[in-house]
Amino acid sequence: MAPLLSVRDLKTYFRTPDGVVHAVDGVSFDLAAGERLGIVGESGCGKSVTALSLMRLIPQPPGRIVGGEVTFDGMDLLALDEEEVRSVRGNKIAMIFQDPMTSLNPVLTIRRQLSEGLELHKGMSRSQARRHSIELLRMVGIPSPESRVDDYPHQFSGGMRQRVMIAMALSCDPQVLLADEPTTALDVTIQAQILDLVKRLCVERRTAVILITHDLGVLAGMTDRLAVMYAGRIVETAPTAELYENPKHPYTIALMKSVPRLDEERREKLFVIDGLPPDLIDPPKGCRFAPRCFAVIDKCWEEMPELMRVTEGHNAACWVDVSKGRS
Amino acid sequence: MMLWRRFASNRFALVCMIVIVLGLYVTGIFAPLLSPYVPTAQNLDAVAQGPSIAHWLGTDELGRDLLSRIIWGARTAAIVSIVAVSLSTIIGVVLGALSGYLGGWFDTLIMRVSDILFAFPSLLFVIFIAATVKPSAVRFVEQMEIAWGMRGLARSGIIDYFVVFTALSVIAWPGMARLIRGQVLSVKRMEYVAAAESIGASTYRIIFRHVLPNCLSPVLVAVSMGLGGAVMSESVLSYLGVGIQPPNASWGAMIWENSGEWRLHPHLIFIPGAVVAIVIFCFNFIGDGLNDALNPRNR
Amino acid sequence: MPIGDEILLDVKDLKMYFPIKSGMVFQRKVGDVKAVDGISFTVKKGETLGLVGESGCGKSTTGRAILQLYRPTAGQVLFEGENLGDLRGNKLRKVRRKMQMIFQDPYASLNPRQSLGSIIGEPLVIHGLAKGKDKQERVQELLRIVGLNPYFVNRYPHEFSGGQRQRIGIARALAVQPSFIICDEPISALDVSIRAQILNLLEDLQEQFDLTYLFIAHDLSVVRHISDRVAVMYLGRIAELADRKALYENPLHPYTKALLSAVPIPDPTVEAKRERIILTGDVPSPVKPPAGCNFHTRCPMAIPQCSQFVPPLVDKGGRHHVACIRV
Amino acid sequence: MLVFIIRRLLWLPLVLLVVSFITYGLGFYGPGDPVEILLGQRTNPEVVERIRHEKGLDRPFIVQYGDFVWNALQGEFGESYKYRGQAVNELIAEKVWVSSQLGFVALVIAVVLGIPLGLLAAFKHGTWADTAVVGATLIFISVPSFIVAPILLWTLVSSLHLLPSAGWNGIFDLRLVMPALVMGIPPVAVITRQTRAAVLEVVAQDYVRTARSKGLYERVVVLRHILRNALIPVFTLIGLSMGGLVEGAFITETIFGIPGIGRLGFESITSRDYPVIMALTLLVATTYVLASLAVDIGYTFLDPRVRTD
Repeated sequence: MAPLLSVRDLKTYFRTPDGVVHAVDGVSFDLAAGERLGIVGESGCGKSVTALSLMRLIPQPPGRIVGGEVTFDGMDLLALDEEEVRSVRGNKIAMIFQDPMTSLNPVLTIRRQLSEGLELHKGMSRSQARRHSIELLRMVGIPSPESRVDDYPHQFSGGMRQRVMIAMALSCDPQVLLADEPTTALDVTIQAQILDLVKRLCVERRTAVILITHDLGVLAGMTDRLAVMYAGRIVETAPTAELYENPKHPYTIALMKSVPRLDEERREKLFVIDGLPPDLIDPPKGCRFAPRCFAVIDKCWEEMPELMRVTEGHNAACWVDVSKGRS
Repeated sequence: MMLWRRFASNRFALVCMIVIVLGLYVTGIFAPLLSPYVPTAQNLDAVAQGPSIAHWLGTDELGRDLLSRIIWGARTAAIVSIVAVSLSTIIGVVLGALSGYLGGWFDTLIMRVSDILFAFPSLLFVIFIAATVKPSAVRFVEQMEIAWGMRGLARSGIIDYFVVFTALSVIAWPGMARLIRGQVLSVKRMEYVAAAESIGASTYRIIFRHVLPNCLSPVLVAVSMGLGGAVMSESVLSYLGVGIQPPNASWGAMIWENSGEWRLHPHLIFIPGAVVAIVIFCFNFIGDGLNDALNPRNR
Repeated sequence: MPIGDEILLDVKDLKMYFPIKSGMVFQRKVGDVKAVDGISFTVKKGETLGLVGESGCGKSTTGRAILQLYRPTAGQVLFEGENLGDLRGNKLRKVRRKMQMIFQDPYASLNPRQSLGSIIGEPLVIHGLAKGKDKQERVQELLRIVGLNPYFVNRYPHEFSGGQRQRIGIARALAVQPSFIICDEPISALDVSIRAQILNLLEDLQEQFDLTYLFIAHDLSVVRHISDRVAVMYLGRIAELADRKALYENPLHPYTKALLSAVPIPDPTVEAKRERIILTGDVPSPVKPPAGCNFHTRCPMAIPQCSQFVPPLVDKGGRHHVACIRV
Repeated sequence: MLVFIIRRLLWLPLVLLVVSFITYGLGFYGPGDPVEILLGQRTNPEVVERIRHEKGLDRPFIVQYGDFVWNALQGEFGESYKYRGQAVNELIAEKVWVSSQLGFVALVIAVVLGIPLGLLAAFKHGTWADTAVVGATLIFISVPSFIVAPILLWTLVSSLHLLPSAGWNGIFDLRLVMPALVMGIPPVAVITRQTRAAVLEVVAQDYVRTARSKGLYERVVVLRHILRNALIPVFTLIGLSMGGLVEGAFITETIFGIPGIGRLGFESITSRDYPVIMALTLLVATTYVLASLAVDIGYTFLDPRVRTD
């Protein structure tokens, strides 16, 4: 079954006064219809840039998509002209962002901002769009939507605004939802509400989801498959249970062990990854995690490892066969 | 300092800085040495001539050498700008910092006073001050002359300068006070101020080591713009005959005297005019340059 | 970690109200933000008390009120038996030497105009502990202790990463050899791998210098890892206070239960089996908190009496305190 | 909302009182005896004394000030010293109309040129167009109006003979063009710079990215999302630049000989014509306070965040 979305060797660079930053440097993955893929990594690893590149929302200048191919619905999104991309954006692929406080236009009513997508992509009239907007607000669990639809964003709490964002994204029934750190700015009880809502809606509507976050806990309960990103590249990808159970790449292993778990009595010391992420202006020749890796060998400095098969659907980009034990 | 490196990278702003420092302040200080003629010397057989070897920039309708008058005008502009801006900055910084840091009734008082001063049409008010403060200043100077026997003080025109300083700084300090107050309010909320408090720093130390140093960057921009503004206001005042009186040279007064000449001898207006414009342009450009250098966004 | 019985900090019914003023010329008070609404707890020497709760619950305000950075509206703060409320000027400054604070935002807690040497050296100067050569050595020693190269003494904060800045903040707090440190969300602004470094550092320092911590955070997994006892706060009051093991394995207060169930666990198999308590609605505003128990508007077990009077913090045995009449 | 307006309006009399007190005080304790100016230096002291008494100028300061305020409340501003026999009110009434026409045209020029230039510079950020506009506005700000005037006179009048050189008769006369330009140029620069800064700041906001992620046409993103937010600070600035226009009128009307309140103001000061000075100062202060009130009220319509909390 051909994947709904397949990304091949995506490269997005940013020109800065100090040089060209290789933010996304050859990222490839597939997304099946209705599948929930998680992308995890620390800040600066390029996970948000990847999502923005798919949506062609990279600000030019300073950014530019320099290479790669993104096939969706038989089209290469990177090759489409502005007009064609616009018919996909918000209509077939939608996106929600991290900070609900600044992601809504403060001077427009919620109705207006919800109806924009409906009127444009679905050709609805103003009154139709208004009725549909009220349904959308009810769908995402906003109390008394009829009266609140004409309110302004600053009259909603952070959690409520994120629900509006979700309603806005799902308004045109997209096939893919990109969620860039959707709950990082929210409190944990509100986060639970939002994650539960997103999961329920996307399962009901068979919407494929790419969930981007640094929080390994959130991904555990929300995703079918995971991709771990480090310094602009995917270093490991596997079904979620397999990745937590049997991580292969040293970075994934270290990441999993440096995070305290709620259900765990105090361990002696948290596992620490020393050093800092690499400078992406002229990335090192070999594996980019080599300087911080506990299992590094000479080959790691020479040659950048590609994703290699570990088991069915589980690939890792590492020369060393690091079993969980030997760390 | 890092700030200087980033400011200097903007070459054109550096050029403006050199023009100002050399063109205005250095010429101003060494005016007597630099000016070829005594600015007030009238040479009646060379009236309103264009630029010539004898008079590089020509002469005005009384035969006075234009170049010398401009050089002496630079002295006026230099003194007025420095004194007026430093006066308004000092008052503004002190009042602004206190009202920002202390808040409460003091803050409300300062803000309401500055509101009222803002409500005044500044030019009208400045002219009004100049017109009223001056005579009482003259009387005061005369008494001083009698008391201490300093002849000629009244005629030396220092009163004009004094009047212009007071007028300009009275309308300028509220702007500076508000700027500083805004800065102090935002810096006061930063965590490193709370950190300073938690390590036991005294209020004095917090204000002068932590709060003010981080408020001064926008002040630098305001000062440079203020200097330009002061030069412009001084020339306006002198133009309207209320500022620096002849025989002291002032660019504004020069333009006023020749204002009728735009048809016959345009150079009498355009040369001093161009000088004023260039000086103010340089100040504003330096202000812009400083603003970009300090602006965190493009750090 | 040997925890003695000697009580270092005793907070008695602490209240912190912030007046809301309005009016152009005459500032009239029109209401109060009840950030901290009467909390009491004690911290023993060498112990780490975790103070956890969602944003707006008043945990940071509590920390600052204890250090008298804000003058408490009511209640007492006894440090080593001395009531800090009575101290003014120099006397307060003397005591400040023993109590220090580590801040949340690494980018805002260091004065950008000060070099490292003066940031860390300043406390020594203020309390006259060292001058000249001796001060220089002490600063370099402190840099070494927090894992930074002493050579950085003349550098400025903007040249360092978030994690490194947090270490500078810690070195500054250690300069005056305090016995008690309030850590106000010290790691929430940091990346996952860097967090582990700072948490380990804090634990090592506690052993090395026999420190007592009040650890304020919103991340319950981190709090479980580092604290000996944990207090859960909701809307300015303590809902539950107990030993770490008791609170996490046998939570009594309905809010604590909901909070713990909302925190995602980085293990898909465990996540799949967990049954979530999803709280409805949003956190009420601290300006007009609900009457009686301030959680009753969202509490699944609320009964009419809950809104009549404020439930006291009662010891249910084994120093497991809870403020709920239904438990 | 109404309470907000009333509270601000209460503020107006207080400002006027203080402003008038300061001006009256400066005038009273200032130099030059108005009567002397009225009758010229040579008149003998007795005559001067008699007129001073007649006009009640020998009464203590407070009484005179109280008398002034009482009359002012009834719209009575006394008689001009300079234009003997003419009531200040009439004098000002006819001239206010001239100045407001000139001021309005200057404001229109400022807005019509300022905003598009600002938008051009912002949307072409980083290109030569942006640098050119910024450079030009910097020059506009730096050249004082009494230098711009001769430049325009020299080019438009003496070289190109396009426009008459001075005088005034109504808003549709070519004489208006030059003074309006001289008055309009400085605000153009200020509005351009503010528009550019506001747009650049809004373009970087998250909600613009959200708008684009919905697949909206770029012009919709610009009009509905960027401009709606960016023009709020610009509107505030336009309101406040009314004050600047009064100052511009001052010099421009004197240079071009336009019978407006600017020129009247200048003349009244040089000739110590206190009743006129007092009336003018109050008039300008009132327009300034009303302008900033209008801006605040307008603000609540433009920015919903202000209206509801």
